[in-house]
Amino acid sequence: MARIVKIVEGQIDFHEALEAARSPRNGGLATFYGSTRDNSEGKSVHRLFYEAYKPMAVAKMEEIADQIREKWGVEDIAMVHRIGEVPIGEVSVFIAAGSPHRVEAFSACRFAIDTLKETVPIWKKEFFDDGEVWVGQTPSGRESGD
Amino acid sequence: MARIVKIVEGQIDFHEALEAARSPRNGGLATFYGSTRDNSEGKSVHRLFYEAYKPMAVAKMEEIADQIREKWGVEDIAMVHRIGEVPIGEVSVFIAAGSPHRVEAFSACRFAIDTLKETVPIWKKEFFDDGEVWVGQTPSGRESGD
Amino acid sequence: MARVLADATVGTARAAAVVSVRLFAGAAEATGVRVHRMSIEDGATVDVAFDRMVEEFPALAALKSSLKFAVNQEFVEMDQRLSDGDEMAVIPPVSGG
Amino acid sequence: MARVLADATVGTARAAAVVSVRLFAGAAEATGVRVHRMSIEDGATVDVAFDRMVEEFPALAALKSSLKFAVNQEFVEMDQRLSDGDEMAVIPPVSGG
Repeated sequence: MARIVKIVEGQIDFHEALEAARSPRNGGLATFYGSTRDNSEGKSVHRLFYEAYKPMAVAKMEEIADQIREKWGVEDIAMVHRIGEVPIGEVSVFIAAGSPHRVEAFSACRFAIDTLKETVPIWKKEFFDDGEVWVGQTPSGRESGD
Repeated sequence: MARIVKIVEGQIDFHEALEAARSPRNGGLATFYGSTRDNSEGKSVHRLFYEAYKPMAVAKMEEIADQIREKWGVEDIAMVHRIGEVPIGEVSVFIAAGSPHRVEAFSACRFAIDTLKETVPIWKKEFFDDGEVWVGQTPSGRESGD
Repeated sequence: MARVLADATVGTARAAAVVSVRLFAGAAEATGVRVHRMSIEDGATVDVAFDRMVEEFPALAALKSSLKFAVNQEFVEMDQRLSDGDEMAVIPPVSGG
Repeated sequence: MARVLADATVGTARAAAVVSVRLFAGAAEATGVRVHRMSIEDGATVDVAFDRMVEEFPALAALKSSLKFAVNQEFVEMDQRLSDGDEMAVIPPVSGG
């Protein structure tokens, strides 16, 4: 029965985030775990690093939570992004949205991660065998797919 | 990197279900927790009881998992439903779907819970101050909203 | 009722099928029965079998419009034919989740 | 460069604004700079400020088409005017999640 919006270094506290989005009035809770994959466009990824413009990133995440409250009346939401080195397979972003009905919980969760990926100033760097790249800003100018 | 489909009595093992849907190749994991609310159509709910036609319910859930594999290529999925007495606020159904990309993870998770609620032979009974009702089969013939 | 019918079936040389009918939730409560073994003509439809159930358990009549049916754990239409050993299920509106 | 400009500004009696420009990810790596304090005419646009940055850090030129800009932690257009004390940010394509 609360809102949690934060950027952390080190592992995300899922329990705390889930508890924020839980409430006896909520029949539905939708979550999303984004984790670092072991490959990207066919290349093996060895490690990942996230950087944030922290105060602006938190402000944009709060803005997303505000939009979610206005659009779907969903107030119980957690949005946590991890920065720094994130080992392969570990979770870099976690969203949880609780609502009396499931449709709103799903819509809120989906909107949160979609909008976060579009508007929140956080950047991911992938390290390969033969180099490294800031995702979305490649020499060819292409942007990342998801 | 597995499929879990089951009906349990007592608390759902979320860790086991999440682990089934996780994989280093999955960048996205969407989950849904359905829990028993403390009210239904304005009336205070004291307790809840779920009954299943267990072998058919498991078969229908497996069928949903098969459809999800065909539709979105999502193989890493957990669908767990709790039956018997479920205390208010505790989780009655848990879905987790992992996929390389988040769109498929969300689609699979949403489809799983939507289809489960429509086709899997499980029934919920709500107990109020002044009576009890099998949800969906009321004297007036109305069906439950979500 | 089922027994009389079974005997009649044998009398006219039609094969008899023993079907177990499972009832759940509101249907089980309305009848007080969860499993009912029934002898019926081999090849009889779910519709016919349900009518026999209603004769025995009149409380089912009021529920009929809301019910679905399964045979051997697959949803079926009312014209599905039954064979010996089939498990038929009376399925009230589902409300899992 | 920034210093020369500031002196010129004073010389023509226009007010000077000190703006701190923050760079991130690929933009920070390309320039080797994360924060750059810059003196500019009060009311100059983000566009003008960025052009000054490019003069100082030519590696930014190649990135320009992919960049967005923020002032005081809000995304802005290139014609946004800057005031003394503003924090301007050079935002490469975001890739969080």
